[in-house]
Amino acid sequence: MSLMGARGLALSAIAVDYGGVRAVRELSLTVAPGEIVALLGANGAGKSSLVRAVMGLVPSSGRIELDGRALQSFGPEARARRGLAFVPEGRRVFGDLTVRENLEVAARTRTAPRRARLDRVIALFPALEALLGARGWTLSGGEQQMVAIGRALMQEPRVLLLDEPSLGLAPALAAKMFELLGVLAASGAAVLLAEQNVRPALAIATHAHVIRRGALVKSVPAAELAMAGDLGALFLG
Amino acid sequence: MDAGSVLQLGFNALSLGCAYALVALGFVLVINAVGAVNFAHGDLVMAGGFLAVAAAQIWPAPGILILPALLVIMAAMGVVLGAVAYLPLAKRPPSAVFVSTIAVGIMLQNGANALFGAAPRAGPALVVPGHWTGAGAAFDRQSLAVIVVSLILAGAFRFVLTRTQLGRSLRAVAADAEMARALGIDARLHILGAFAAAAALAGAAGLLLSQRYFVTPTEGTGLMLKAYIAVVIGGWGRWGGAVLGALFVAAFEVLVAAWLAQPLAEALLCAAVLAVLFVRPQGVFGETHGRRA
Amino acid sequence: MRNVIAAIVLSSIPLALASAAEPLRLPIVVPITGPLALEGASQRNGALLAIEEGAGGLELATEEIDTAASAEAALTALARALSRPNVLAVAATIFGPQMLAMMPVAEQARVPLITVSGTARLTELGHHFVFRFFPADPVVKLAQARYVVEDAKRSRVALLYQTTAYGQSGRDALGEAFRKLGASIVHEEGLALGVKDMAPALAKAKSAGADVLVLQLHSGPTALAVKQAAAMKLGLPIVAGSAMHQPSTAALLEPAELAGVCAESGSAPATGGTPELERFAAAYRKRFGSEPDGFAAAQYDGMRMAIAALAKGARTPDAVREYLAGQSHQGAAMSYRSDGKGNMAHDAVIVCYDGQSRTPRLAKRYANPPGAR
Amino acid sequence: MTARGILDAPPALPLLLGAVALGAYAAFGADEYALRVLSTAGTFALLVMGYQFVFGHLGALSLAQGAFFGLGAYATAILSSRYGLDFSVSFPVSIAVPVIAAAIVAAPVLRLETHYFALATLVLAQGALVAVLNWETLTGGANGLPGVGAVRIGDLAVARGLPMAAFVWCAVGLGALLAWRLVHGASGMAFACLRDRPLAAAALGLDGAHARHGAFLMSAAYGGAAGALHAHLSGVVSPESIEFPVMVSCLTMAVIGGRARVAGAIIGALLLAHLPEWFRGFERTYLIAYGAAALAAVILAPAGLAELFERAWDRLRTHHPALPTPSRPATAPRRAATSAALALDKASKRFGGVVAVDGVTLDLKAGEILALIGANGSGKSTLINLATGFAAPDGGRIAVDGEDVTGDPAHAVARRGVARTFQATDLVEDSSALDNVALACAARVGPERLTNWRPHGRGGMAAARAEARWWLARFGGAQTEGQKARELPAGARRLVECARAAARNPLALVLDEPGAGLSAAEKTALAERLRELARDGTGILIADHDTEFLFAIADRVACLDRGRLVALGSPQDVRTDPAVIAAYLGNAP
Repeated sequence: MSLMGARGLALSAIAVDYGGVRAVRELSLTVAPGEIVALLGANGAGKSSLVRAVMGLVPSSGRIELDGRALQSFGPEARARRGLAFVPEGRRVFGDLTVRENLEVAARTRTAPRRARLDRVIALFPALEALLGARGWTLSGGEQQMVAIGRALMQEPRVLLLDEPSLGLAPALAAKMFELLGVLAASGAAVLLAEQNVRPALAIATHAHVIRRGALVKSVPAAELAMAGDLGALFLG
Repeated sequence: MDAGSVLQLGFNALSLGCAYALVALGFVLVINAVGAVNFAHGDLVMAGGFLAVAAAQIWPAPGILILPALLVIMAAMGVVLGAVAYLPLAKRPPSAVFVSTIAVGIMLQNGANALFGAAPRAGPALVVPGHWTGAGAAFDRQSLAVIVVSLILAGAFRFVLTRTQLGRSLRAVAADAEMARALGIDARLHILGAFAAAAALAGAAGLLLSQRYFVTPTEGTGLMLKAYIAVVIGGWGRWGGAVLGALFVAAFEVLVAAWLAQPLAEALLCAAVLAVLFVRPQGVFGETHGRRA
Repeated sequence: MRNVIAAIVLSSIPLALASAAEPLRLPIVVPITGPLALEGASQRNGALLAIEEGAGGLELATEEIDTAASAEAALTALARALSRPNVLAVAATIFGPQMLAMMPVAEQARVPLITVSGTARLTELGHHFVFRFFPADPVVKLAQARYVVEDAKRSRVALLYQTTAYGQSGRDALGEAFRKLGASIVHEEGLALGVKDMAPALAKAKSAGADVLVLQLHSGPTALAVKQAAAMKLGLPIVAGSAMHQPSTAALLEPAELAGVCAESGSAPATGGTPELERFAAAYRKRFGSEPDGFAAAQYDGMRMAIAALAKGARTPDAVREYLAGQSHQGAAMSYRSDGKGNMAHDAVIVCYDGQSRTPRLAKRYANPPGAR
Repeated sequence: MTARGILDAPPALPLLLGAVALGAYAAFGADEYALRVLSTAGTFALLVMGYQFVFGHLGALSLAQGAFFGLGAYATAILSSRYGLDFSVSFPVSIAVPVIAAAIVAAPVLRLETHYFALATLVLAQGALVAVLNWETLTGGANGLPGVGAVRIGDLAVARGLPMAAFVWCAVGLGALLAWRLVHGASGMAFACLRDRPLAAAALGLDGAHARHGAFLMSAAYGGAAGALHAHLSGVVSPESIEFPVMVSCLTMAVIGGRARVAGAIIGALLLAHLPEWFRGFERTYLIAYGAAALAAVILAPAGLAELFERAWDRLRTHHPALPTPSRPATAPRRAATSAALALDKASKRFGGVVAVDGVTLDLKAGEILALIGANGSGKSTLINLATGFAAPDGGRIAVDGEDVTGDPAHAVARRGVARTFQATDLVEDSSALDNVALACAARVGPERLTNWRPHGRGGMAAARAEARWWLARFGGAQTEGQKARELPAGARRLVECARAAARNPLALVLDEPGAGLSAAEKTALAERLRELARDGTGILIADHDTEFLFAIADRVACLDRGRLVALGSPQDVRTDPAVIAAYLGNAP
């Protein structure tokens, strides 16, 4: 399969091994700019491993391309500089840094654009404005999630990778977060969303891939999956 | 003892404590960056002192003018230290780094002995000698300069850490190196940067201490122990705590020694540290959140 | 790892070759690293100079072996020295506890130790192979105390000593001397080697009403105390221990800060005084590019006396011992003769700084002071 | 023992060869100087062996070992030079003094962790130094105490040189034998588990605080013994014997030789005592070379030279020792006296403002399989931690077999008959799969025995291994039993952990995501094993994301949503419960 020239993120035959066990088995998918692709599946299915492999945080085989350029030989810092941003499971906000610093540290750019980006993030998450001086570890789970997403946005990424972003969020907050992802995609970012909170994810996604035991079991337009009656069966068996 | 003497001693303690604070800041910087104790840190202070002595021989200028060059040379030493004694052992338990830095400390100490000899040496005066008197005490210009330079360096250190992208990146690497890499930060480079900055601070402290208190090849271990105590009292990994801890150690060394007797002050410092550990194991000022063991 | 093995192989080669030729060996077993390296380096230089001057065509050999800081390391160093053939005498450490450890071993091997250690006890334990060429603590400390009481006319003493072997031994001898002379010690305080600020101790000395400050500190701390006393305008005369007479100590201070400071020593080669001493000082400066101190001179004299024994035909350590125990020797610093216990030096000097230069003048010589034996 | 038998005992042959080589060198190749260095190395070997108990086996960075050494040295010096006492008196006292000192400070100091523990021990050591320097009437102050004679036992005096070297190394040999007997076999496994996997150790009923206490005292005893020999070797004991450099040497030797191997202590001490001597040829710069060599050693062999040699030896040996024949456990499975093996009554736990578990009442009946489901973050793991003593509830009670265990530490709860696995498998990575399970077999009968610092025979471990093979085979891990845990794939690790928990014959078995990483076939086999265990009377509480797997084996299913129990009933009922589906699929926006 030739991926050359494809815009956005293209993964081809990605496999992740942990000491002989395949967490991800030869998985291929693409995320075009402006698209939200949902990666669904129970915990342990391999969603997280795939997202981490794309970011370069776990070793993998296969091809990872961004706008047709291969990324797999780069370390995570180089991938980040080429336009990938990552919202990890558990948020991993820097506890010792203030909210402002958590955001600013992600913008590897000059001061003036950094300030502009910060303003844009605040505009998206007005709640953060009052918290700018607070240390990361004092934040609640929802606030941390806003910081983690805001931090990724500070990179002005071309591809946004999210690992369980709704985890531990109150429903109203999760809904807002999903809504925001839609706005981001509309502005041209390619979004790959690993999520076990199925319904809201499907509500905003363009495409959905269901993973079980590291392999794709279903790849369909999101709307199609959302209509399917056997949604519960996919997870509860 | 009259009020003048007490004022005098307080001034001395402040000056000494400020220099110790620079030592402790460098020590805590490496702890935060890599989660391991740098046993060679005291020897870096000593090396800074001898470098100042050597520099003053080549170019007999006030210490304040030598300081910038010294900071650069010491930073380079820090990079070498990090590359040799830390990076190969980055994935090992911290005890391996203890031993590798102990080995580097032995080399520094004996290198200084071979190059400069065992005699104590006096570093260059920071500023033109002299002092002001008032309220029954003599305020030595050197000591004042030590306080001012320490405050400037500690302030610059704080500014870099909190107000610059470099400092934020450094702290991000210290808190979660993997996440920092995912943000595009080169973690290895920043770790080496932390070693460089720590060595530069140590070197500055060495210069400040060398004029008033002289420098000998064997004094590194004692300084390292003082920094260790300061950092634990202040709360492992806390910048501000390290500074306060250093002032506390100096206060014991000067004020309690004046009140009682020097050996008793030393024993009491031990007792005070133990009391702090038992009553508040996270240090007087608490520990930073999310430290790495 | 390979380097380590290579180093082992390389370092064992000289060992193997050494047995081929048999020069007369005078190893130097002194601390050249660690906290006593300053004094040890003086010893080494003095001994080296003596050995390099030779013995009229005799082939002499030496080796520097570091005793570092502990008794254990000193014993290992001595064992290494004694593992070579033809060792006739050993230039031995200034550090008292190391000497105490080495003496029984030297006694067993029947090799004389030539030292400049002041620790009184060395020559009181009935060992026959220890020869001390620096006046023992009871001699120099008595001189120091007499100078305080008789010349400076002071009677209220503040005594600061280091909590090291040097400091505590000297404090004991000083305490006894002052008691004998009828002076009272109004303040006494031990200071650890790492202490940076002397102001607390000085302030207490002053508030205790002392009229003289007596120091028994190592080089750096002595300079610190003198410097801070000057800065505080303490206004007390200072009579310091031998560390103050070392040129490297004076080098740490401005001449003005040294005004009114005196120190004891066995000799003060930098000051000179006798042609022999000046000749030694000139040779030392030429060889090492630095100023000699009394330890260097004493160690030099000790080694010269041993070499004199060799020149007179001594070829066994026992013969050298007999010469050291029985003969007298005119050295650079003074003339030496054993008191029967191995104490060779009986003169002490007091030098004082005038505030103009870093070279002190000779203030007083106590030749064979009574009560020393 | 046959030649083959000697080869089978891994360390025996190289150690024997090493001892013979050392003896031959001492007797024929060494002069007085070499014998001195050898003797010094011997005292340090003892010191490091002691240090390994606390630093190596339990992973606590003590900086007091140098002080123990100094205390032992001073005790010997005072007794033998002041009072002329015999070695048979001074030696035991020299061991007792540091042990008593350690016992006094142990209670507060051992509560501290990592660098706080390190600093506390360092400060205590500094305090001891200050005392030694200033209590001159007892210690002679900085001048120390001279005149410590040769070792004298009755009329027998041990002369300098070869006799003393032989004496020191006999002590090293005895110390090594004792250390080996204390930390080999099941106890060694227990210490490794306490050090590397403290949570797993607590789940096995091992008491970490007790073990650390014993290790601290043992390290003091060895330190005192080493100090006593040092005093006799030096003849003088001065403050240098208690100063920080002793500690630094000890730490360096332990890291370079190997932290937890008796041979490592000996290799480290021999190497670092000889290194400076080899470089003496460099004269004034020899210690720079020494520092460089030490740096090279720690970089090239960061796990220690002993392990490097051990690996080389393993590669040389072509055949591997035969494993014991599997044997069924002799003990019958435990039976709960009451109907509820494990019971939670209105248990709650909050973290900061978040209620992780909110008033959950749940019984695990003997012989039942109870499945726990819920989305990520719903409180499953916290509930499991409450049930097993790994977290104390803020409200409510926890009971095991009718007995209240609320607030008890995890190891105490485990000893009551609760076993568990962990979401992230928690195995001792450097031990084989078999030994991981064998530890559980050995810990089943009296876990306190493993950490009481008494020598144990070989038999215990052999029987434990035999039984462990049976358990491991039962859980489908027969072919991986010889592999180190860290080499195992994720699925195999799960099975080893399940086998380890089951091998404790618990009343209640609590499994946290045992199915993650298993293939379908493996899961089927696991389900079969769990049913067997339940038939034997064990109550099983199991949480997993694979609901298919759970619904197939569970008698009852409990569903958590944001800390609350939202459903409890038969698999059929729960599967169709709207609250459950809502919890799983997320609330529609």
